[in-house]
Amino acid sequence: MDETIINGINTVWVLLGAFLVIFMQAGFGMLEAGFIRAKNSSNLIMKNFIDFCFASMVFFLVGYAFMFGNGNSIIGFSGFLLLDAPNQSGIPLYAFVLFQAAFAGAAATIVAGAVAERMKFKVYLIYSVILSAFIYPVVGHWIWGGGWLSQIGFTDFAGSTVVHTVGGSSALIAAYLLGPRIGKFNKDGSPNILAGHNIPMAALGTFILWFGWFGFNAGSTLAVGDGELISLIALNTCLAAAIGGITSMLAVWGRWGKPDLSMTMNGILGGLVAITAPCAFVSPGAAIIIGALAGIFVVYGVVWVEKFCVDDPVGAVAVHGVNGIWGTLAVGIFGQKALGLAQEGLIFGGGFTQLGIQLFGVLAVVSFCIISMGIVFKIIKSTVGLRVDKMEELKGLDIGEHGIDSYSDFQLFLTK
Amino acid sequence: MDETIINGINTVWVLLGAFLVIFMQAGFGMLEAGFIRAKNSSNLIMKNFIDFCFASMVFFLVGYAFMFGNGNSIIGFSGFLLLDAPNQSGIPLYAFVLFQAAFAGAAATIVAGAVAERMKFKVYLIYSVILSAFIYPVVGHWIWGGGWLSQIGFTDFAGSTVVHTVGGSSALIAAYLLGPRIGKFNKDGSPNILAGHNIPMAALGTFILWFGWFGFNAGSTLAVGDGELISLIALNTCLAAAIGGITSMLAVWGRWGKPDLSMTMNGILGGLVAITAPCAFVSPGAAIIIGALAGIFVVYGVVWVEKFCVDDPVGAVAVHGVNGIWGTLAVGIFGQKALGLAQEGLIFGGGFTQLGIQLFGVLAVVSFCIISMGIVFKIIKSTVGLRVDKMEELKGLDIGEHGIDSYSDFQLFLTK
Amino acid sequence: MDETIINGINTVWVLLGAFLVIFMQAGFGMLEAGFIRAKNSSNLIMKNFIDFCFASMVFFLVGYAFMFGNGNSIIGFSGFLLLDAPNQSGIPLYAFVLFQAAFAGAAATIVAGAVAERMKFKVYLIYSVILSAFIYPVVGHWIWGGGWLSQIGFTDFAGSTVVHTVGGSSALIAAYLLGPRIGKFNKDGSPNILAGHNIPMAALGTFILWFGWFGFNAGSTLAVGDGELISLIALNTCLAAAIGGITSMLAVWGRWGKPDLSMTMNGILGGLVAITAPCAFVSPGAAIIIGALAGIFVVYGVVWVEKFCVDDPVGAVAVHGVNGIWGTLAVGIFGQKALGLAQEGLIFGGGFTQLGIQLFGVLAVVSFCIISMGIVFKIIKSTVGLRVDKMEELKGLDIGEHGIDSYSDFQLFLTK
Amino acid sequence: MKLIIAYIQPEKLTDVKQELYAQEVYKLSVTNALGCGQQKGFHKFYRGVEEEVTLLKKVRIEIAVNDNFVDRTINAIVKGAQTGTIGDGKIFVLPLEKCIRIRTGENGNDAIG
Amino acid sequence: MKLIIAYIQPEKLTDVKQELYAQEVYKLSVTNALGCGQQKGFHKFYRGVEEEVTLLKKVRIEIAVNDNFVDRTINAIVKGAQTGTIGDGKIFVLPLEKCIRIRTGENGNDAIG
Amino acid sequence: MKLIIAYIQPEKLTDVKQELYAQEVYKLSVTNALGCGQQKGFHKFYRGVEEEVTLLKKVRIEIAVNDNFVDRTINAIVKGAQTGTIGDGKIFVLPLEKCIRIRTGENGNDAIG
Ligand SMILES: Nc1ncnc2c1ncn2[C@@H]1O[C@H](COP(=O)(O)OP(=O)(O)O)[C@@H](O)[C@H]1O
Ligand SMILES: Nc1ncnc2c1ncn2[C@@H]1O[C@H](COP(=O)(O)OP(=O)(O)O)[C@@H](O)[C@H]1O
Ligand SMILES: Nc1ncnc2c1ncn2[C@@H]1O[C@H](COP(=O)(O)OP(=O)(O)O)[C@@H](O)[C@H]1O
Repeated sequence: MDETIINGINTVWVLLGAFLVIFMQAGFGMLEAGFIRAKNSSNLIMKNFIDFCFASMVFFLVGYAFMFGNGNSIIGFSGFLLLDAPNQSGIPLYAFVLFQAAFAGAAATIVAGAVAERMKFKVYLIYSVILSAFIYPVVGHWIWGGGWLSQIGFTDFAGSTVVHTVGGSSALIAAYLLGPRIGKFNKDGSPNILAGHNIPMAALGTFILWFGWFGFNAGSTLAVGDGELISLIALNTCLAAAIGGITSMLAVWGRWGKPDLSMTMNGILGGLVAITAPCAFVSPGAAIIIGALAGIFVVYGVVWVEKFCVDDPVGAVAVHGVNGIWGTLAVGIFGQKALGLAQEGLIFGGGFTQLGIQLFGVLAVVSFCIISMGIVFKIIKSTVGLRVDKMEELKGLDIGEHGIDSYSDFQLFLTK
Repeated sequence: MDETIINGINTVWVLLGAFLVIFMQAGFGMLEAGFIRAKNSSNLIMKNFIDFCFASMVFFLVGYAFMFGNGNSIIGFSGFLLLDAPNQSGIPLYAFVLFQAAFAGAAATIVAGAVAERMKFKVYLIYSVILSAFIYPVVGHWIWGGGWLSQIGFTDFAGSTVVHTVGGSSALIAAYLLGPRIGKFNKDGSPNILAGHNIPMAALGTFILWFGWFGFNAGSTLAVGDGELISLIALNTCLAAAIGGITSMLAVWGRWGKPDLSMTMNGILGGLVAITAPCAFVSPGAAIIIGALAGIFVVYGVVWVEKFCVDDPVGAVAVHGVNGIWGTLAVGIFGQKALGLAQEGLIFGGGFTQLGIQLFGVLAVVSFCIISMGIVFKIIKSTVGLRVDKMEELKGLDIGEHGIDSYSDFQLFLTK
Repeated sequence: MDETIINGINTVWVLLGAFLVIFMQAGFGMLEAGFIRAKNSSNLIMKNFIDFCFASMVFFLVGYAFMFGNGNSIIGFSGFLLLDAPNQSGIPLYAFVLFQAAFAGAAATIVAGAVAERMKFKVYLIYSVILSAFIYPVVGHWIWGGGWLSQIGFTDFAGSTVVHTVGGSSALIAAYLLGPRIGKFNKDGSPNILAGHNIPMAALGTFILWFGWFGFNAGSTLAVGDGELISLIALNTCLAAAIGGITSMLAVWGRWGKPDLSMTMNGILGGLVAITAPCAFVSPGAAIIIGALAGIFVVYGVVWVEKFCVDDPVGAVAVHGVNGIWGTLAVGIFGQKALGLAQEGLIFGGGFTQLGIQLFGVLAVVSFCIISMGIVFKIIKSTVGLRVDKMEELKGLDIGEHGIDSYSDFQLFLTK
Repeated sequence: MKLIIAYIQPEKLTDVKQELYAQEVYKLSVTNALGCGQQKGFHKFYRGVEEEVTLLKKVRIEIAVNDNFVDRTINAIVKGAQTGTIGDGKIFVLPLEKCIRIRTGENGNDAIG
Repeated sequence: MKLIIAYIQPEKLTDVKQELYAQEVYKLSVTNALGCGQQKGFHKFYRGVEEEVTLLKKVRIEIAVNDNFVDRTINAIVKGAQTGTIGDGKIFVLPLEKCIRIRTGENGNDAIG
Repeated sequence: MKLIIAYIQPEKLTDVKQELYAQEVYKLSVTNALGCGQQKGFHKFYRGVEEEVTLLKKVRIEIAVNDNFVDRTINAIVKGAQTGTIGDGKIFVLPLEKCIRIRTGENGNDAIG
């Protein structure tokens, strides 16, 4: 009887987590749409819906098999369509699949913001299917499916690397190959403001992401136990987000004289990304330090990306890429054996072992994503073409790709 | 002790479901308001709030008694105000009432979209109280309260018929009797575009509905058990939604040359409606087929409704009516005895028995709703009148009915 | 084993509650931003984010220690940074801290709406840190931390006093000292309309708050038990909200001839605030009466506040202040011994004892907040200054304080 | 050449455009406007406060025409916009000295059409 | 007849309307505008980028009047809109050849009011 | 004095402003407009219905200038807005009788700049 009850509770917990992570799609959609111009916002949201639709389909069909199937240390290869799919999660297969499919969708959708306002919709479909059917599950297999990175002791509790670094580095290469939006950079390389059209909507997205992230991190335990671990994770998640918002606000305030709301929201998200890998292995105090630095990294990350004339309208690279890496490394710095990590982190006297593994692992993942997605985009570029034409970009992708404006009754004033 | 714990868990699960279903009101509100013109959006949301306010009040006062009270096979008749109310749900009465009241609210609110932009607010109040106090509980009694449909083996797990077909067919008759919005159809019967004013808001609504639907379907087990069944339901729900979005996008893309976001969202919702009845009785593979067809039905349903010059601004008939019926039938086609259905479905060799019962039952419900709501609306029409006057319709119901614009600081450009 | 399981379930429940309460920040943000003018909406949301960021940080650092630490009957004084923090909640410390920090954030954010559109951002930061680090925890200590009010039998189940009256009375003194927005009152003291710029967004906020309130109230049990109590609380919460919406709509309709959506939403929230204290001690019937009166109090409260030329753009004083008091008193009127209250309420023959204690307690809290926050604001006023300058107020605080418009692509028409 | 400015009821824009097309006037520019005139305003209600609104939603049309087109343009606008109720709007005719087509630099009567 | 166009600060619209009413000028049309002149712009900040904004929010008023109303109309606008600080705005007066009331087809001086 | 009205493509506003500045024309007013001319419209699709859109987004510029500035202003606008494709826009020149600076009450040629 007890076992049934425990299975029941654990399933409730993971399903709650899955629902929350799926709801994060709304968060990504609102955040990213709010940060771009009105004329492209339906296009962004369409991508958002459809990448999750495809992600959950292909994860069911093949992704789970690549990620958690029996295979070698590079890739899994059993359990397609979930037929005889292995399941070591301790919870019902279908609950686990749903939870994992939600993660795959999150990784795919991160890129949407970075390529916003100029990528062809068709291209987005192709790339996003490839990412969620193949790239993400392969990296997932390495780290969570018993693959080579997990074998050398690489640890990523809830996905700073698996989800966010994958998303963030794919976003970087995509934005780079795609080129900046018309009008983003002047001839001398200095950036212009292409302001987000609906900051309150972006704010709502950020709140939804914060809310959903509790499911993302605390759900990743896959078990409730006596409640201690999930409590720690939930508190760490909240504190890292909160301090990330504070430090990013202060950084932007100090540097440019005004507390920028959009950066503050990015800082909150940066804190959340950074705490994702270490959330189970660190104390609340460490979570605060991790989040505080994340908030600062976001601000400078955003500026730094623009230095290279890479145009990332929503800050996906800084939030998910930079802080995905930072969070992964933080495991090796602040992680504690007492909390279940294999080695003590750097500041607890464990030396550089874990940190080295973390660094090596995350670099491997970054390289894999940049190379494989780079090849994918290069092929698409020389066949279908990546960008909509100039006229369409000026008029907006909502009309161009989908036939209708996002805000039909409103007078928009669009001079760029 | 074990029993207390199990009761506790089950209550947590059903309450979580109830919270999510109540939150779906926000989804309906945002979706429907986003799909209509700015000048009527507060009116729509007001209906949305107030129908749920009334639904939960009247369900508490009389609806529960009609639905779950002891009575005959047509209607229940004990437990008014929940005094000595019978409760066979296995969970605390109050949790069950809240969950069911949330369902009643959903049924009522479905109609709001179909009658948007022209129905008098007072009329909406009257109709919605009648629907949630009487029509819905009666149908509910037939199917879930031990009434005649349940006695002949009609099966609707989470409400494709009870909630969505009731809502959808009431929407149809209401929209028909009300007549189209000014400017919707040309003299030759061809439709014009009266575009939704805030597609991102509608998208948010769709995401919220998707999120809430997990509570709607998986909560309907009323028990957690070992977690297997709720996992199956949750996964089925997600897959049907995802594929519904994909097929509707493809259908609209193929037919009109552009992937329309509003139709894609309707397709997702169509998939959700269709999987609602069969979610517990079918495999994920079947859920995909059910959702895939639902997505296509939505697209053609929307066009088909307009063929008759019935003006349904948000597609409520196609989404909830057509796919409520489809989902109900799907139980008889794809249902499995192994998953607890009384008979095998058609494709599992059970023949047409279950399918026949399903068809009969859903037609009975459609007829009941169309006739009873038809009478209600006819009476209102010849007394209070259904529509606002032409000037008010042109100026917008926000000002006309409630005294204030939805978007006071924005320049709107309203030429229709 | 059983105990582990029960701890696990209880933790799941409280964490779910905490997530929902944290999500309420989004509700407050959308509601308040929607009720003010477009030119100040990012400023409001920024306050919303940052007060919660600070609230969770300072609650972790010192607030918990003041509130639940060992100390005297006025203030706690152990467990700073949660080091050796006492925990009598029966659930893991970190879960309890998160839940309580979310409450502290709610109290702080209530004020944001009342001081909207004119208070300096810096001032808001200072005040909000003081409120969540000190004022709120002290009151919390009195009532929930074993302090003097709890010793005399004052009872506030989920925070009508601790959260809402604290927030509402701080809002009152803040709005009073700050003075009205330019253009709000004519020379003769009669008010003008400064209409909310995005009522659908405010509606979304209200729905989110309603959703989150289930966590607020039902989560406050800190335990699931056999599910009966949490079911009662959830149903009471829903009914009070629903009837609050109905009565406020009717009141405003009867008085001014149109059913005002913004007042209806305030009525729903008023119902929620009022049921917060008594939710566990009253029957659903009583919840309906409490909510019904709350809806009416909100309408007259809003008008009454304006009589004194106090400008509260979102109705925070009427919703949280007036109904926080009303809810607190309602415990003494409708509370039942059978449901765990120390004394029967007035209508159950318990006489005026409990009611008297409630009245005394809530007045003590109001006085404490008004005096202490009054001093805080007075000091700030005479040093930093409370208000932005006139030009900035006219142009909007979004540009003035944060550097960017909320709705860059939209044509706004701002003549006041 | 003349510049014709007309204020009409927003919902009449489609009709006016059709009448103009029927008269072979294909070029026009439109802006969103608010107008106040004989037409009665209405009352707003919000949170217990009532206010009169006198500026009503209008659409402003601007058409540059050659002199021989002035009358048919005016007639077309009147035909499309007239309902006979207060608030139908006004037409103003201004002298236009020059007209240049940006694309070609063309000037005068040719540039107008 | 003249057509008077005025650009004013948005927050002055109510005052200007009141002054016009006091002078018995009841009819006017308003559009949303942006203006750039001597008034200094301001700086926007967004995600680490700074930009100067020179187009500021203004309100554009258009009033058709008979010749004998020109001066009082101008004076009323000046009275309502003047603060003495840069950015107060401009008034332009154009010759108006014709004025037609759409509702009645009335023409000329009668149609204006 | 003349009042110059120009309709241009929205994305050309920045260029036009730059050219005007280069010609020392610093003052101008801008409104949002929709225009219909030779430029082909496009098709909207929504929920299975297709519709032609003929009113396209334009920006309307209004500049009051002294007579000796008319040509350079026109040239600057043409230079900034011309792409050679249909839809580039039009410039209209109207006689301007009076110009008043609200701030100072100044009148005529001085008030314009
Ligand atoms: N003298 C005027 N100057 C500017 N605009 C005017 C003038 N007269 C009328 N209008 C515009 O025409 C609209 C309709 O005028 P109104 O007096 O309400 O109706 P009618 O012309 O039918 O009597 C007004 O709302 C305003 O926009
Ligand atoms: N020559 C002009 N042409 C068009 N609009 C003008 C002209 N001069 C001024 N304006 C309008 O008047 C507004 C105020 O002018 P500005 O030069 O800033 O102030 P002031 O007139 O007090 O010196 C401008 O923002 C612009 O909209
Ligand atoms: N006669 C006219 N009256 C008013 N506006 C006009 C007129 N002709 C052109 N316009 C404006 O100029 C814009 C461009 O004109 P269009 O005919 O499309 O291009 P082109 O001038 O290059 O042939 C139109 O969209 C409209 O706003």
